[in-house]
Amino acid sequence: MTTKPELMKRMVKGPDGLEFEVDPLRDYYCEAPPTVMPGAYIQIVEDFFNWARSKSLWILGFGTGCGAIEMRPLMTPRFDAYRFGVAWRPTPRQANLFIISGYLSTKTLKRAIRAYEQMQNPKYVIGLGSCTINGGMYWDSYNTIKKLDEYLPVDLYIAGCMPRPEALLAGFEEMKKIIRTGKAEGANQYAENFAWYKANQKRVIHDWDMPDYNW
Amino acid sequence: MDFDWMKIPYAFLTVFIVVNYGFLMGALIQKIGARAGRRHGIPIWQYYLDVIKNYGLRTSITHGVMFYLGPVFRLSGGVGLLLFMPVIYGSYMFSNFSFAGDLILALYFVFFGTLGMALGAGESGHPHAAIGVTRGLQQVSMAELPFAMAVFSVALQYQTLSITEIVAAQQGGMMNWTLFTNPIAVAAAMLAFLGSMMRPPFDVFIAPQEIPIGPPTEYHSSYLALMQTNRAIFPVAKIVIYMNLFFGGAGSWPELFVKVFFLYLFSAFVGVCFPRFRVEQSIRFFLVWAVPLGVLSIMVV
Amino acid sequence: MVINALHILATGLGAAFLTGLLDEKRNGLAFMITLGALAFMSAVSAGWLVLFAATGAHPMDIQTAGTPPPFAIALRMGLAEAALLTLINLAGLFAAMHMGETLLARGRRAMAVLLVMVMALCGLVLTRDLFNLFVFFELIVIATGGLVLLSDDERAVSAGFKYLIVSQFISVLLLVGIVFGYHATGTLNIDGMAEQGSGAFALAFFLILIAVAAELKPFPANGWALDIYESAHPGFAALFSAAAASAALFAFDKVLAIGGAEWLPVATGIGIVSFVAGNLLALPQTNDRRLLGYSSIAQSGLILVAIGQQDILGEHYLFIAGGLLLSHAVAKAGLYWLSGFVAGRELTDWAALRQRPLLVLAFVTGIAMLSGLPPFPGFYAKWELVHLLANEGRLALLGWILFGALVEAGYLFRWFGYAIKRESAHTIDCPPDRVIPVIAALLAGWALGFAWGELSGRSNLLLVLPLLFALAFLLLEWAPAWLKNTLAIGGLSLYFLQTWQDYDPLRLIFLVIFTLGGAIIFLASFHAHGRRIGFYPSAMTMFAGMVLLLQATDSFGFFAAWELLTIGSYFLILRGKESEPHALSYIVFSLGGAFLILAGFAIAAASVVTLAPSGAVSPAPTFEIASLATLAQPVAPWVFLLLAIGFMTKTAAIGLHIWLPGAHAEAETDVSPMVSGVLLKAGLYGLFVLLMSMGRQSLYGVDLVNLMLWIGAITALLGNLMAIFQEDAKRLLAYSSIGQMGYALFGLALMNHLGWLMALMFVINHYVYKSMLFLSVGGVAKRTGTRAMYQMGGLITLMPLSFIATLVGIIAMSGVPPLSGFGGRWIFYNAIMDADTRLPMVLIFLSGPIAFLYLFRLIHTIFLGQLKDEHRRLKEAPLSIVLPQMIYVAILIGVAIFPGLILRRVDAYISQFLPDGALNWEGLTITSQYGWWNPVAIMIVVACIFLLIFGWLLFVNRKAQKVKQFNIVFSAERPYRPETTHFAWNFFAPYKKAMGFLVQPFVTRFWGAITDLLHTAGDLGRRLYNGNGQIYAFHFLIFVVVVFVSQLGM
Amino acid sequence: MVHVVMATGFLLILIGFYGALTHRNLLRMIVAFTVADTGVNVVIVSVGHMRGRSAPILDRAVAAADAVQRIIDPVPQALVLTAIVIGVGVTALMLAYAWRIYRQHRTLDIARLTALKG
Repeated sequence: MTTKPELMKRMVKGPDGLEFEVDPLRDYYCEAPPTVMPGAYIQIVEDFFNWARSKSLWILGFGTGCGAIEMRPLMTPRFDAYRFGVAWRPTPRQANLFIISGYLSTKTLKRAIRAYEQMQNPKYVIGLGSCTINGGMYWDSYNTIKKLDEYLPVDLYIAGCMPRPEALLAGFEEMKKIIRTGKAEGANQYAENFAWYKANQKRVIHDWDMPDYNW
Repeated sequence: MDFDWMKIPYAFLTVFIVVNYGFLMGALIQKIGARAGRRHGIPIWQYYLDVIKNYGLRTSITHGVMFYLGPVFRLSGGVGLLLFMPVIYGSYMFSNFSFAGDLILALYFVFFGTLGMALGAGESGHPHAAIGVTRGLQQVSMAELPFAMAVFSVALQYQTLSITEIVAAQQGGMMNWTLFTNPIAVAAAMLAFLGSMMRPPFDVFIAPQEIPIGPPTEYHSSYLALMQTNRAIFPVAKIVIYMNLFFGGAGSWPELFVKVFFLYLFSAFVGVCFPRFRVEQSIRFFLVWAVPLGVLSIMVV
Repeated sequence: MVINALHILATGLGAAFLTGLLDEKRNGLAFMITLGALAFMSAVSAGWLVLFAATGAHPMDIQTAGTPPPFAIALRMGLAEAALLTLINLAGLFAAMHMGETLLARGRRAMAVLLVMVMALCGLVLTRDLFNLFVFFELIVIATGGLVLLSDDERAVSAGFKYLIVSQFISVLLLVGIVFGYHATGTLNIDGMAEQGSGAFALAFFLILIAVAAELKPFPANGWALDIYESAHPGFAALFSAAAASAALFAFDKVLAIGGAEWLPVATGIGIVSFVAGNLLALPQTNDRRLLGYSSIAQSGLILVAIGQQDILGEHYLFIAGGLLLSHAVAKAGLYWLSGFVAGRELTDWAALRQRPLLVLAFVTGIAMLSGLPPFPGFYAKWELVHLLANEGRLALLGWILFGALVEAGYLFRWFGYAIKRESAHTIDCPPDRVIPVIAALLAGWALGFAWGELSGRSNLLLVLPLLFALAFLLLEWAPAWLKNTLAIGGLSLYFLQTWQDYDPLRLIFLVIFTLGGAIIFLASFHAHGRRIGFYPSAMTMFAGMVLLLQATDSFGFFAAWELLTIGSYFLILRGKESEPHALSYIVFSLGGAFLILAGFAIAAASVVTLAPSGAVSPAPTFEIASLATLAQPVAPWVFLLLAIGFMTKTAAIGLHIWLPGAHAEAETDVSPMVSGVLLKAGLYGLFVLLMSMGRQSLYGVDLVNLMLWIGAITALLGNLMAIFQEDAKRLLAYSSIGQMGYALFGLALMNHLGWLMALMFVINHYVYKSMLFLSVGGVAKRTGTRAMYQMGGLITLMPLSFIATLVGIIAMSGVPPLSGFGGRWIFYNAIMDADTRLPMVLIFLSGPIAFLYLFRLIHTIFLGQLKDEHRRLKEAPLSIVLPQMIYVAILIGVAIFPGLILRRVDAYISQFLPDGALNWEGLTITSQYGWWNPVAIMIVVACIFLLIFGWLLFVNRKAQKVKQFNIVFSAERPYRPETTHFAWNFFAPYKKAMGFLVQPFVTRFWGAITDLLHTAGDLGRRLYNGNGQIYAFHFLIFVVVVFVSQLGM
Repeated sequence: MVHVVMATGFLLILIGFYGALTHRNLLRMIVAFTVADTGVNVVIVSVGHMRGRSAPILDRAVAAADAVQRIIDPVPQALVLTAIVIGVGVTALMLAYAWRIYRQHRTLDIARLTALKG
């Protein structure tokens, strides 16, 4: 499947002289597929959690396209997104909102998928700018994806080219509403339709060199 | 002093008060820092929300047993540190488990959480976690030195290792505080304090982006929630040591709140004013500025 | 019953003639006659020896021609003569056996020459007539000239000629001296001349003396002898070194008697110069036989010193000189015979000996005898000699002797290291006629050791039970390792059970570590298969030394035990794969330290004697250790200094530490904990004893204890600092040991109650966690086949038990509550509250967190991080290695909870010496003057909090998905390979930038420079010997002139 | 007279030594040593000489009874005899060596026999 030498199966000789096979994809990576994670058993608890989730949006600090430039002003005194419980985290493990900021080249898509999968459920995706909706001005590019929704479950699009920071702030408020109503279940949607997503992803990413799900 | 069962609810009460205080004060300090950047900053209750959210995350991964236990060590370290100290001077209720040991116990228990956390981060297998840990350890090894000397100086000054007795000796007016009776030791200790507060200029071990926040890179969900809880308790507990040793201790919760707040603010002030040191730079900083002060403090006491 | 000594000479001469009469072809018969004659001569001498030894009879004069001197030649037979004759004849017999092949090939003439040689040597010893002495010398010259030619080495011919040239000069001087001596005294009888004194014919006597001295091959008039040693047949070289040198020494002693006391300094001077120079020149040698030659010269020099010091040796003279002489003769003969087995002439070629363990034993016996190690005669002799010298205040001479002995031990053990560790392509065949002489030397060596032990009037080391037990393993070498291991464990445990009541609490702690502690480590030795030859005798010798150290009440017992444990541990360390250079530096440093201790004891003994209330007249070269306390100024501080440095060599204090990292790191898996966890404590014990008995001392206003405090602190800091930069796990632990010993030294030097308690706590804790960590790391290294930490990683799931041991170990070691290391730290803080000096604490404060750095590195880079491909199928370390670790974990936790079980009694014991500041052990809380500590409460509180939080996490996080090693966030990329993802190498790079200036290898460079200097000196010295026989003759003449001038000067 | 002889003896010794130390040819060295040996023998004889006495041979010329007064000290004479014998032995041995060396190395130059050194 892969042609990357470091991921190919190989025979290794242990210090005691024992020879055995190492299959990096099997040995280095967890192979379990994602599962649908139901919310808390008691609805009121889940609502409480959703409320807290909506008030604490941690964005993955990963600028995937040109729209990333619009996120920086949000940290400045003029926009100060922190007021709204929005913060940036440097690691996907701790983030729960992934903003795909503009066009996504297929090369970046692979990284975006990896980062998305490494986030914890529930996790949200916002598509920023027209390019994430239909490819925008790159609608016929050989190198970018057109409809983000086919590859990752998008909760919200913020249209524009580029949308201004104010639009982003409005988008966050919109996102909060969605979360509070309990409709932001992109992660479960992704797990449910895992095969479909993967098929779409693999269609555009030709050098697929990772496990199907990056835990 | 000895154990009795009532200590257990009292201990829970102490932890409860400190956690809440820690969350609120942490956010307040954050807001003050934001004001320095002309922002409003986070809401005052933001930390509660973050913690609840993190507990509320539905999935989590584990890299292994030590990874799993790392945050447990971390929080146990913070809680233990708090409970091994007489938090409120003269109060039986909030002396907690200080019968188990004196100042030395507190000083060494600081490392309990650090060690566990370092091991947990190590098992994640993430190189950046290890890099962060080594940076932290290297910096702390030198930052601890002036503090240790200051502690020694204070212990010599009061001829005791009992925190209660040290606080008792500082009663009767501000001028009796170690801050004024042994200013050199306090100066050394406060420089060390900066080094242990994970704030600029001594925060290269959690440098975001370069080594995505260092040791906790892999931590998330409830692990992170535990660590956030510890972030509320541990600095307060540590500042309580400083407060008891150098600033006359606290006879009541409000006094404690105020003193801890201002001590915390000190590190925040320095933090917003200065850029970041590299590890060897901070080692040299402590070696050149803080250590001589510490040496001086044990020589003149 | 005993046969007239004259028959010895007659037999030799007669047999020589008889072989001459035989038919040319009947070599076999001639050889039988030779052997028979030599055996008969040996038997006669041995008979005399037994007679004298058993009855203590007076020497007996034998008159030839029925007339007393001066009209006829007189012979004398006494104890010394009998012993020497036995030695010479046996050496001759075995030399004949050894050279059997050559002799049979060369025919009866060669045998006749050999017989004449032995006969002449006997004559040299027996005769009391000066001219007769000359005749025998000349006979020896001629016989030597003949026997040299037996060699297969073509160069022997030129060597022989050089010898003849010099011997011509010697004989001219000797003859002229003799005839003028006769002219002045009217007699040729040595005793007759001695009665008249040499005053009347000083110049003539000088000529005689110098001629005889030249036969001893003194430096530098000895180039010819070295050539002979190098090129002659080893069988003959053995005879030349063992018998000829001994006889010449005896002759020198006889002649010296004529001159009387005023000539003694000449002997001493020649002797010490030869001893030191011979050893220095041997240092750069690579040819085995030449090296032995230099060593022979040095040894003769040492015996010459003893002869020259006979004015102060008194009744011990024979014991000392004889001990040195017999040790040298037997050892040298044995070694030369051994060299006959070795095909190559390089020192490294001796590696071939490894094929025959028995020969290795003979080799090591020889080396130990030459180095004066217990239980051989040289050890006893050196002890007495050094003490008598110290008693007379001849300290410079004492210093030179010890220096020379150290150099000698250096090159001998380097050689032994080659033999044990290098590879050799040659094979060894063992024809019985060549093995028998070696075995004879081996047995003679041990027998002499026994005899000297008996004669010493002190405890005979070969009768001491622990050592016997250790040596018994030599006889068990055929047995499988598991059996010996069981015996070893049983022995140690039994010893503990039998003796533990006899000790005070302090010693009891050391006893527990030395015996039971050793037994636990031995559990790990069950992993070894096969017979493990050499391991058990060495290990048990070390343990024997350690328990004897605890038993010892007098200085001799203490020192003997010290040497035993040093030797035993040296052999143990040498067993490691790459440990050859490290074992060498270990033994050199250890022996250096031991010599300092010896000197300290000797100097102390001299003063203790004068202070003795009983008014003891004769110097008693041993004293109760406790009476060190009675020493007064100005001796006391010097003794303190010598002993302290000696002990600190063992604890690897900074400056004396460079042997430790290699020695501990390269040792085998189960040896590392033995030498680190157990052996280092012997040094601490020494320091304990020293400080308990001597207390504070100051020298030129410097408080020595204070100095120790600084050394301890610096050691702690630098040891830890060096540890953090190690890539090799065992080296890291070794450096950590240096640091830990620094802590303990620091605690001792605090000289207060809690300081000592802390040191003791360190003794216990360091034993436990360092043994545990060494075993754990050793187990890992065994499985992974490497010690480089960056090549490991992620082993936690594969070797969980080792991980747990390491985890517990590092928690304990870093002093984090609730484990036992915290107790040490707590006591430390309380101890420094009482200390007078504050500055060194700064260093200790710093070294604590630094310890944290290397400990984290140890556990992280080995067990955490990324697992490597080739390690994916590793198994947990063998049960035998894991089991002791688990025992240690239990002990650590036990000690952590109930430190009082052990410390309480010691606390009370220390109060005898330092009453202030004892701890209060009421209830569960341990209280000091300043603070308190309740280990049980700490443990319970920590456990409760931990479990509570853990339970909570388990509840909220019960569904955690277990992932694998590459499931990490990697900036949206993925890791390339484990090797590139495991952060391990150069772990603390910034620290090196900031603090690296402190860990420059200054000390290594210093000692390296010293070694280079010695080598260069040796190398320059050996250029004197340019191979030209005429130059050698010049050397001789210059030697004569220099001695003459310096004699005039005196 | 005695002193002259003794001086001659010592001179011979010195000549012998000088010769042995300066000549590099083995045979010349051996000859030098025989000269030195002779010198020693002369010295010994001169030491034993007593003015006006005869050789220590008890025959008709000297009766055993008054020998003590009439003969010189016999011991040096005996020594000389022995010394001569030994000298001859050693010289013979040296010559044998010289021959062997020549056979092996084709040289008689002592300075070239330096295979063994240091």
